[in-house]
Amino acid sequence: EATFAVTAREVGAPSYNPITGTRLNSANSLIFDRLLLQDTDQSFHGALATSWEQTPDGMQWTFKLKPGVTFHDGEPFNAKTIEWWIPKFAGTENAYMVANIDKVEVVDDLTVRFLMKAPDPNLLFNLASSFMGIPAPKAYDELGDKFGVTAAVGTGPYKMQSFTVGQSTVLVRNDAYTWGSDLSVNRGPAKIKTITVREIAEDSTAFLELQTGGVDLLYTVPTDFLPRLKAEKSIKVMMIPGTEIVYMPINVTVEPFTDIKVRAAAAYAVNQKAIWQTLYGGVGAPANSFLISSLQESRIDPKVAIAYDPDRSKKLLDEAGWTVGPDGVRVKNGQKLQVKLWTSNGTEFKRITEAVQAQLKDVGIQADITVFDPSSINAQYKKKTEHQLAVRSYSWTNADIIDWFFSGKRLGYPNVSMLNDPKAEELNDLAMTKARTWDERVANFKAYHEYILSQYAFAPIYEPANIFAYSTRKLKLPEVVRGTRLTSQTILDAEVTK
Amino acid sequence: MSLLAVDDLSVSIGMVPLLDRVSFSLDRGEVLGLVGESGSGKSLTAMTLMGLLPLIGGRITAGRVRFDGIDLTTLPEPAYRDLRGQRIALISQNPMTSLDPILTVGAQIDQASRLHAGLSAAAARARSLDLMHQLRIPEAVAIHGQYPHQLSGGMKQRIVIAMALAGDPDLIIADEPTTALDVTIQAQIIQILCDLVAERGLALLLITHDMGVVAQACHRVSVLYAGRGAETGPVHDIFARPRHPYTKALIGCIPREGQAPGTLVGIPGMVPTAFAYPKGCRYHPRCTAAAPDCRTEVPAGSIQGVGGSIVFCHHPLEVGHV
Amino acid sequence: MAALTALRSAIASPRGAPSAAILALAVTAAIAAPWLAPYPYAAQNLAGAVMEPSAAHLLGTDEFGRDLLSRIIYGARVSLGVAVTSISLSVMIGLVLGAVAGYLGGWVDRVLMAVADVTWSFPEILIALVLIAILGPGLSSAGIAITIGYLAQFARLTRSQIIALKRETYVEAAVSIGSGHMHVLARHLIPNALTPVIVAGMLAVGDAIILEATLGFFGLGAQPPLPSWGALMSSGVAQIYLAPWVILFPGLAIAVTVIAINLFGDALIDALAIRNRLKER
Amino acid sequence: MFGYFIRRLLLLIPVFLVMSAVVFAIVHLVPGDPIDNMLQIGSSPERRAELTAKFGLDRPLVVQYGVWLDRVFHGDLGDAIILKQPVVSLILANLPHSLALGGLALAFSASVGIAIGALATFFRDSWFDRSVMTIILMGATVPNFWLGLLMILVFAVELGWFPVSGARSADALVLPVLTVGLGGVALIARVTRAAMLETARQDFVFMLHAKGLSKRQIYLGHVLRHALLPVVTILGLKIGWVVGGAVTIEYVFARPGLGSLLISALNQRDYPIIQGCLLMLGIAVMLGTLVGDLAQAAMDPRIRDGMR
Amino acid sequence: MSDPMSAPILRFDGVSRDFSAQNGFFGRKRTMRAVDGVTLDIPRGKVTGVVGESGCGKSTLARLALHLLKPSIGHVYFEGNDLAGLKPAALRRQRRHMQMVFQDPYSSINPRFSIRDAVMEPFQVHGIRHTPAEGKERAARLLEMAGLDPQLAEHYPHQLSGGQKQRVGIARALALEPNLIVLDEPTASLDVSIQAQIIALLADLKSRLGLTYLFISHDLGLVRYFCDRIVVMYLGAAVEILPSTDAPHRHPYTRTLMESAFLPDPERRRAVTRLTGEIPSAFERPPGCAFATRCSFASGRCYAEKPVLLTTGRHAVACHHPLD
Ligand SMILES: Nc1ncnc2c1ncn2[C@@H]1O[C@H](COP(=O)(O)OP(=O)(O)OP(=O)(O)O)[C@@H](O)[C@H]1O
Ligand SMILES: Nc1ncnc2c1ncn2[C@@H]1O[C@H](COP(=O)(O)OP(=O)(O)OP(=O)(O)O)[C@@H](O)[C@H]1O
Ligand SMILES: [Mg+2]
Ligand SMILES: [Mg+2]
Repeated sequence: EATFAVTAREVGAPSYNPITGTRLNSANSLIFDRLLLQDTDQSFHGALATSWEQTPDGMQWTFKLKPGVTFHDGEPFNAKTIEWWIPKFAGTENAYMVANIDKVEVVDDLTVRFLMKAPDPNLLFNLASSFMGIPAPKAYDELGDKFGVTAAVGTGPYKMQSFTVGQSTVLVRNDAYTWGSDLSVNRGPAKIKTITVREIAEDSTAFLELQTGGVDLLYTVPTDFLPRLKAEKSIKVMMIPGTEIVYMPINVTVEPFTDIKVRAAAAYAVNQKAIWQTLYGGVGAPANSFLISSLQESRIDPKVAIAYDPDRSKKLLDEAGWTVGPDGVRVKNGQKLQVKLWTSNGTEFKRITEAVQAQLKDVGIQADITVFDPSSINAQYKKKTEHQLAVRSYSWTNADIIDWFFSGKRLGYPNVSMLNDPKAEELNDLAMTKARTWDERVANFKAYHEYILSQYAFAPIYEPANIFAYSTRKLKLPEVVRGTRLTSQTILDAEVTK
Repeated sequence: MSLLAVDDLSVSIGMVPLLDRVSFSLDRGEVLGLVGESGSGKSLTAMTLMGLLPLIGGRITAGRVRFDGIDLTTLPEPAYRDLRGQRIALISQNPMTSLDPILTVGAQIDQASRLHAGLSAAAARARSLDLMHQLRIPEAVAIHGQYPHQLSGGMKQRIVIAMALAGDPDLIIADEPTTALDVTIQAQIIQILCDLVAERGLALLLITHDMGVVAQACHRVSVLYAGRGAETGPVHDIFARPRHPYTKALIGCIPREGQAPGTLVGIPGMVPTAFAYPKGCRYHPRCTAAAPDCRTEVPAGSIQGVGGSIVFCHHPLEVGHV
Repeated sequence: MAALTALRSAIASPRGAPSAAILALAVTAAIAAPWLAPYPYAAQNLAGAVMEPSAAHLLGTDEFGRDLLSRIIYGARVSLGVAVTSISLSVMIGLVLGAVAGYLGGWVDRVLMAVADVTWSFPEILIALVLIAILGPGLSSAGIAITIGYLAQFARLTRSQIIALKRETYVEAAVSIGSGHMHVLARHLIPNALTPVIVAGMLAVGDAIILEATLGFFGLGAQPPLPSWGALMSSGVAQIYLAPWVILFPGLAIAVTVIAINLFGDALIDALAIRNRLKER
Repeated sequence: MFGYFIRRLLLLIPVFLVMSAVVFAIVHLVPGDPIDNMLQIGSSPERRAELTAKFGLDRPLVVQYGVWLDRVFHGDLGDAIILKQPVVSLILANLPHSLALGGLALAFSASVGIAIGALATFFRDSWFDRSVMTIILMGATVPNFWLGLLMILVFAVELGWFPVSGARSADALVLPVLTVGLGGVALIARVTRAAMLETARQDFVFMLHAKGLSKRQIYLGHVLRHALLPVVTILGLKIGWVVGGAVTIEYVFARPGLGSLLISALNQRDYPIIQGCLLMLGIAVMLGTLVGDLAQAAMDPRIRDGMR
Repeated sequence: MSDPMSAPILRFDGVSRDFSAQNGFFGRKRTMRAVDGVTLDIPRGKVTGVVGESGCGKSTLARLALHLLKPSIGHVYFEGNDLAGLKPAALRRQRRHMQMVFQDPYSSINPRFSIRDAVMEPFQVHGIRHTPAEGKERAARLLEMAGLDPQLAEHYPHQLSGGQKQRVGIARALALEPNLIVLDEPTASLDVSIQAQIIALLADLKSRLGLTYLFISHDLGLVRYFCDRIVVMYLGAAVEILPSTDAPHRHPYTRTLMESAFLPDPERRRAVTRLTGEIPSAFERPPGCAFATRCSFASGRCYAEKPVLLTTGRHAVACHHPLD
């Protein structure tokens, strides 16, 4: 009897199929359980796994599974499930997550062993990702393509009753659920009987719904509405550290950004603090590197951090031979310093982009904005030649995202910066494949991260906070939210107050 | 006392005076022709008599209209509405457009008798069929159920006449009832109207611009020129001895049987428009006999000849001038 | 000539006078924007963001601290500019297509009108959305989408005018004295078909302003920092509760202008006495 | 009437063919490969080829059209590429919402519009006429997303009479219907008024006055009936507008419907859905004009006889 | 008829014209014959009148005469040339010699043209250039010829009365000095006093310029006054050709027409010959005589067999039972 709402980017996720899906919304975690969960401090906690261990060479992982777990359709969850599950990723978009697992061995009914192709320090992180929700094998094989659309069967605290894409998902409590993780007080079953998760594309509509009680919980709150919501007595706003970075990739292969000085100038022109303070009212944090601040790899040498420095920016431009023209735009050899600045539609993007545009203008770079819808922008990137600057964002809680966006293997898209130099590739290889331990991996990634920063392949802009809000008239949530996001472990403890 | 007496009627639309002191009278059993060229105010007279001036933003500025002892100039609208269709009926110029195109013609005749005689649906229908028979409409029952566009022009005009007769009126105003029709049909319709006057003792105000129709159908005739009366009198008198130069010229404009080639000349000049009526006698710019007083003085009516014609001219033509 | 008299009497009419004044104001704003606007339209001042209307900023500032009045004045230039240019184009192309279809008749007419009927029967916003998906967002795409969206309307209107005019005696008279097709089309048909099409075009400018605003709402119209009324409203939506003036004033600008266009168009239609000719079918 | 009906029905065939060809063609002009969208995260050329073949995107356009049309006639609009459901079922799931919103908005526009138009004509040139006609004009001259937001602010937030958005209860329909409908009210009222004024000028109406009917009898019994002829046509045409043109309103009110389905499909380049939606809208428009024409024919004998 | 100059200027040779009406795309296609097998010579220098009821095909005949419509069957010869055989350019040149004055003066001048533009248009079309002064002069002379004040040249049609506009139409028709003028009810929409003026003007021009007229009218009185020969049409066909205005009519329809006309003389009132029956539809033309349904002399033969136009002397009549 509660209504939640997801907004903006979460709207329109086409299915609840964690294996093949590339977009999953927040309700996903209520239907499917994962082997592991990650807490706010990035530590791992067992969910469907009770314990795990790794051989010292990193070539074998053994997981003990929770007993007595059943899927919504009554089928048992056991080691066989995992044996069936992992190979299902082959050929899907998410295959890379388990790419290093060579084979799955069933040790006993509740013990399973992964035989690795190569050590993967990131395995636990991957297994805690939302794409690692485990679907019921029988239903999955029966439904085929329709799994996650017409029905979604998992072991989670809620069963999917109905799903209308782009509109709403109705979830009913799984009364058999008793296997909650240690991140929740209540281990199951959940306290709220039915949850309707609505998808509301227009931010202000979503905000007004929360305000008028049409919606009891908003998964993401646009910062615009924060002051207003905070003033509302019956609404509680909660913030957890963000998982997102907004940044400006710079195409290093296109004039004038082939000149590192111009790249640096563009990067130093961005006033992260002003954007953070004015556009976001001081919520979240200004970003000075490519990674979210909760990651160890983000603690880089302050010298390579990129922070607003207009004087340095102007000086660099002067040095590069770009002199200030009559209209304030810089000129070199009769050529104006006029560049393309791409962005996706969506209020937030456009706003940041407009602010960046004005800041670039201040140092003498004229940037012309083009707004694309998300799918055509990728098609444009793939042409590899036209784009110069863009405003983009990603949401990820692992340093391997640097590989995703800067590896020479993925030029155009997702390597929008088109960075492809030997040193970077070398560092990439070290970070991605050569580390055997977590600490080693951290060190390697940090080096890789610092190098990318030093190349000015992008400019960091802003690190949003994860904000959600709920109506205290209707709901009671734990004071402290565990986990990286608002997921099932918190909802298990949530209750309807009246 | 005549059934209809129009005395010095003046009518304006907005600020424009269109009719100026028009007078005529009409008795039961009589056909009065109202002739004049386009724009002379014939239809406006009809509209005034029907009490429909307000529809076009017009009003009576002077004069009196008496119908069967009732002063129509001061009659309130509800009372006028009772009169309309029931005692005074209108047959309009264009049968093609005077019927509601999406109702059967029968229903439209029925509507009139239900409205005025308070008949039931069945009785109204019977009466309509009866009227249609009287007007010699073949296959009346079938035609009763047809729509206007399915009928010929002559047939539609007969339906309009039936509609006019449905209220059993005393006075019928027929505004150019045959202009839109072919000659052979025109003859029939005029014949039907004249027969009605003879059989029922109706009064018929026959508005036309066709002197041939006047000659063949009317007892008396009133000639209008540019919103004013020119001459009124018995039809034989007017044709044989026109006193007004305009009447004479008008008659001269119609080619007669065996008229010698080259003898038809028309009236020089143009019919004046309401916005630029000349001073004095409105005909004087075209008149061959115009004298100085014609340019300044509005001629008053004078009774001329044995038939009692009234002529509005300073210099009426001598009798026997033809 | 007659059109000028009609224009004058439309301006003098009770509905025409105030609406003509408003339109004159909007057009002046569009033309003289650089001189009228108190601030540059793109000058950001993040410190002075989202300020209520005050003496310094008569209509307040937006989320970047830009002066709203200046942006609305420049927005008139963009919104009216796009609407007027694209509708003019649409009128011109529609005129040619409609004239060809109406004059030639036969299968050319059937094919052209079948296509026109199909596009005509889809809401312009959908046509525009589909076209922008093809062309990519931006002011010129929005313009092309508007041009194409309204094309069918003018083609149909022109065609019906031409077909009606073909029956006019003076056209037959022109043929009877030995005129060729081009002469008949250029001297008799098109000039006489023009008035209603232009008036319909003028009314469509109002619709086009709204269409552009709606595209702007979806972020598909003018690209920042260029202000169009639609783009202004689109960014104002987020502020609707905190800073209602950011969306209220551009909305009013649109509403008032479009109402004025409609009222003036009405007055013009009456003055030209072409209400019947504007009806189709 | 029956003959007319059959003829009118046959007329739909070429219209449908042209419409479906246009719909099919438009969709294939859209850049941005749907396959690219499915391959967001690094994948092999083989997989790409496999998907292309699966959706038949590699065959010549004409063949694709033929195959598509044939399937359309069998009630199969294909499976959505991204949403992985039969397009027919997606459309069927959304259609009721579109029909409810469109139908009610149309009914609202028609009833209120005709009533206002008729009253304005009856009291022509009075203050009522002028003020009401100007006020409702605003309904059509304000961008409807703006109107929708204002409606939410006033009636949902301030007054709390209706839910802000969604489609879960009947009362959630009220504000969207009003928003879509208000634009129509202005249109219908203006058409009604213009048509009535024009009818009132016709000879036969003059004859009705001469027959002795009262103004009310004339306006309600005859003039309005005639004025309904163009109104009915417009209403028929508007079915397309309200069913598909409510995109913005569906977006603002977070409602399901063909419009929002189409928008999301456009964003994701989901060809089959785009085609299906446009086709549905085209068919709705065709049926709308058909119904409008039939209603006209029922009301006007001249049309039945092919005289107009 | 032997003198080459007296060869007819215009010849209709078995000319028919069909119109097809279709209701919509899939509607029934119905063909109607508006002009039905007309064979007729228009002698040079004479006025040939055509009378008949509304819709009997008079205007269609006029358009066929000038090749504004193509005959469905048969040929129209102007000065001996088959108009259908001419190339478009040649036909346009030929049009200089044959002109038309239309029924409705109100719509026969382009409202955007000044009167001068209207009367000078024929020159423009035929590429005859004038200096502005010459043009002015020429227009003035044409207007004068049509009995109009040359100062009207600067005016626009809406500033003129119907009679004046009709004179402009005549001036335009005269511009290229044609030999043949087709007059399609040129006075039907004018007042009698103006009608008489126009007829007088036409008569004057004819005698001065030696024109040939094809004069179409529904007004029998006028035709009898103005014309040398009268062609009576009924339902698309010429049913009688009277060689002179006082020739005795022999077709029952012609008689009905004569008797239906109202004489402008109250002393000679007469009863109307009442026609019964309906005019048959041109879509469903009866096999026999088209007038049979309304004719009091009709026999079985009239319904079955179509009478042909038989010429006796210069009088022709198409009737199985001609009157004497
Ligand atoms: N509704 C109107 N508003 C203004 N003037 C009008 C109106 N109706 C008629 N008139 C003017 O009144 C004068 C008389 O018109 P009316 O219709 O009575 O003429 P008529 O004699 O019937 O002419 P016709 O033979 O053409 O029918 C004309 O000058 C006409 O222009
Ligand atoms: N362009 C056309 N298309 C179809 N039918 C036509 C066309 N022109 C004329 N007709 C039909 O041909 C028939 C003869 O028409 P036409 O105009 O020649 O008659 P008319 O004798 O001139 O009549 P009126 O006296 O009314 O002018 C009519 O039934 C008419 O409807
Ligand atoms: Mg009249
Ligand atoms: Mg004719």
